[in-house]
Amino acid sequence: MSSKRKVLLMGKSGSGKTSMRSIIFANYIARDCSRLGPTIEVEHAHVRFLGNMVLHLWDCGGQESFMENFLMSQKDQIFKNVQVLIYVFDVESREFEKDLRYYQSCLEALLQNSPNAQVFCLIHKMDLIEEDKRDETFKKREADVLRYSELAATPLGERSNAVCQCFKSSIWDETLYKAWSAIVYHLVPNVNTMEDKLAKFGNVLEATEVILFERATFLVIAHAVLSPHKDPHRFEKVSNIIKQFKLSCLKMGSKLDSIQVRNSRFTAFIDTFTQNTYVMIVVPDGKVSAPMITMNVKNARKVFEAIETKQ
Amino acid sequence: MNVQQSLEELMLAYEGICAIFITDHDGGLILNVGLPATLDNSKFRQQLILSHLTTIPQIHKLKMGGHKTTFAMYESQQIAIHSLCKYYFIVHAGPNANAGSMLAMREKLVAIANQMMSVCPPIDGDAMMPTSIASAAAPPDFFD
Amino acid sequence: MLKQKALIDVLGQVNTSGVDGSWLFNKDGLLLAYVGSEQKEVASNVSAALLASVWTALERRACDLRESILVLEDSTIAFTLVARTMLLAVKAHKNADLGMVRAKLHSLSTYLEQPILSISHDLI
Amino acid sequence: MDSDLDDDGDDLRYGIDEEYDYPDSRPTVILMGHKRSGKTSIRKVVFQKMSPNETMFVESTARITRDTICSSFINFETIEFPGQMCPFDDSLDPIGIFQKCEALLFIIDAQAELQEPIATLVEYFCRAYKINPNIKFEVFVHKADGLTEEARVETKFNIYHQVKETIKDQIEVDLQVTYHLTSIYDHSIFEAFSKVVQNLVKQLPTLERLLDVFNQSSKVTKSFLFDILSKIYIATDSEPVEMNIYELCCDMIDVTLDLSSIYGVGENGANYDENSQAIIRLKSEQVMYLRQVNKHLALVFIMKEDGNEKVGFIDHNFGVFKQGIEQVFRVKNRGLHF
Repeated sequence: MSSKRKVLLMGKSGSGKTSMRSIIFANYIARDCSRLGPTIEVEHAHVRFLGNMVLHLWDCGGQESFMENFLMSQKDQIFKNVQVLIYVFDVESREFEKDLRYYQSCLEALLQNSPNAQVFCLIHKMDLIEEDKRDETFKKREADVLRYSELAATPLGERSNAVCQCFKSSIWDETLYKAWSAIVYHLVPNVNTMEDKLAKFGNVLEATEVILFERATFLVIAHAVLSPHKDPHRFEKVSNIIKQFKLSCLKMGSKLDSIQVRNSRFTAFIDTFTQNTYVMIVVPDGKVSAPMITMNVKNARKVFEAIETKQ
Repeated sequence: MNVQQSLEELMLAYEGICAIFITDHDGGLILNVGLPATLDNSKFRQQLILSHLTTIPQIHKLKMGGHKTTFAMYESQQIAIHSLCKYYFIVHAGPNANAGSMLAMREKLVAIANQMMSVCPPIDGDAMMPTSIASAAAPPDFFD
Repeated sequence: MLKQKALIDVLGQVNTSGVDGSWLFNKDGLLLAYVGSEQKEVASNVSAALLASVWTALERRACDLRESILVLEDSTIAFTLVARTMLLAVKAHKNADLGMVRAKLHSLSTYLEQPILSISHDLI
Repeated sequence: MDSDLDDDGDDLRYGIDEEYDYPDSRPTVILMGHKRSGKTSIRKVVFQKMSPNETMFVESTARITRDTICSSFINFETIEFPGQMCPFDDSLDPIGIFQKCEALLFIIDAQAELQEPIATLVEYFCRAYKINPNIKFEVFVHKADGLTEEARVETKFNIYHQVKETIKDQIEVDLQVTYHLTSIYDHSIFEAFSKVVQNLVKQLPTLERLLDVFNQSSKVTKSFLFDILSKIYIATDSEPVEMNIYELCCDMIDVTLDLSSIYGVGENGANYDENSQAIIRLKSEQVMYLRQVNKHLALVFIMKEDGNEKVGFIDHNFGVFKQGIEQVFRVKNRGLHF
């Protein structure tokens, strides 16, 4: 039985909802997104994720006319039994105030109809901001969003602030993967069992970290860190690196099977793992034997196939 | 010293040895003694020599010195191939023969090999297999 | 699962009195582990591939090859099958006592038989 | 191959000589073109690893910019003239510059008006030819990504035709000019620069021969000798270059270097060292290998995977290839002038 997760993707028209969805789920590359027209009404996309989970993506058109009737006539149809709301803000939008008000009404509608839905806000198109001003701008926007979501949530009393997390994102770098990985992380069933199994597996291999990626999107769904690493953004960077390479393989008419990169200080193995995942193993030794690692990966595959199917 | 005869004496001196044959470095048979249970057909012998010849270049690439002896123990028989001067002495024995003595036999074969060198040196040029097949992508020779 | 460090410790134990290197590799020459003196000219994964091709050449004659010994000018190599699919080889000085070298080879291969067998269906 | 030379340890001088050795003999590639034709963006994308969409923020060049590229195998100097400045006026010592010039690149914005740039191009090529006839003349028909397929070919042909005629009228010489359709949004700019640089590498025939010998020894279908910084290939085997294979090899370098800079950075901040290597298996029975050749170069090659190819033998054959490369450049460095 495949479990269905309803995911609402909302935000002002032109804020980049459809582009990001196409990149994450439909193997688009950033450059092709300029050709995507505005979304009419609601575009539904059923995305198979982790094999038997289906994300039912509601990409809601952002033009005012559509927003109006989402909040009026189609209110319960849109906001009923929603698991996740992803609200996208265009950082460069001229009428940020208005966007926030729309966001507030959507949030109110959501909390009435799906009280325990999880809410993520993306401050998108950050690449249009000068590098050195990006953090400052993001902090300012994030504060506004949190303020408005409090306005929406407090009257209903249960959740002082509905927003789980705010992210800055751009389709031109790895921040998109960070945002979507965090979103998806909440949807993955039994992720904790997976993570401590990964830790045990990492121990046998004497690895510094073991990361599990969803096969199609290459979003990080579970990871075990056995020794600290200074770059907190490395997971989404790896997602972005491998996803780009996967796409160039597709362009070449072939599919990626495994990658092995090493120098004197480390060896990284990226291998197809279970039916729906890739695994990455990082060992802090440039001379580690590849056949040994591949053999242990094959051995572990059975264990993780079992976890994945046990819904 | 009659080579044929001393080979036979040597063969009988060790338990389990059923045949010894001598070839040049290209596998051409020079002489053999004993009634090999399985060696009567030349196909087996040819295959054995061929396999051995293919191992020589690989062995030289190991860079652990020239080939002296290859010993192979199968379920039903044992083979020792000694390189001496320009010859390969192939000792074929049953499973009951003592591996150690088959290897130690090399010292005893030296005299025979020297005798043969004086009597009928092999005609296949210097008969030395190229130490190793020009290893792939060796820098083209016009480098100093 | 086979822990690389555990395998390396085990292989390392034979490297005493005359024996100075041991490999574990499959018949295609894919090296699982090498412990011993670093050969300057020929890397251990290259020597593993060479030894594998010598074994497969000798095996072609009759595939019930059990063990083989290469006596070379500078050193001697003894190698044998482990769990039908892997090859174990040990290298010794040219004047090391051959009986002792073979004894070490046999004890190491019997020791490794079980662990390798248990994961052999995953072997590459 | 005993090195009787007094090598200075690991810092073997590879490629064309370092600055301090032959200060003035550094080969020069000159970039020219009208304002906003994309000269600076090209230089930054190819040599400074800038990603194409960041070039939006690149301001136009105000004054002559000399850029010494020495961190990559291609130790050469690019001189970029701002669009509106004439490189031949005497204050700029044109004789000195063009005497040393190996390759002259004229960048034309394929999407903009063509007549004026073509006129400038012809004038500059003729004057440069008079100063130094063995300059290699290259034209980049740039920003080609904005045009449709036929528009690209048509533009290139028009430019080719007009330039050929007008040069012939001016200096009665049938000047040899090579044309490239380029864009910084795909690999065409790297491919074009590779061709330009290959003309600068005098040891090209030897390198090609080494690559062919290596390919045969290990059943390799295609191999490139890459400068890893710029992803320009300084040599390839004698098989024709398929663009998608070349692109995949460039992407492989990116993956290798990006992962290495996350997990394998040494104290000196280097992510590429003598043990750098990568193996990528594709489901279509193909295996890609990347192996370090020296601190600037990497060999990237593709082979068909027939069962478990002998990794050991590939290592062995690669070791022999690497010695061959060191000899090629050592012979070069021993005082032979570039």
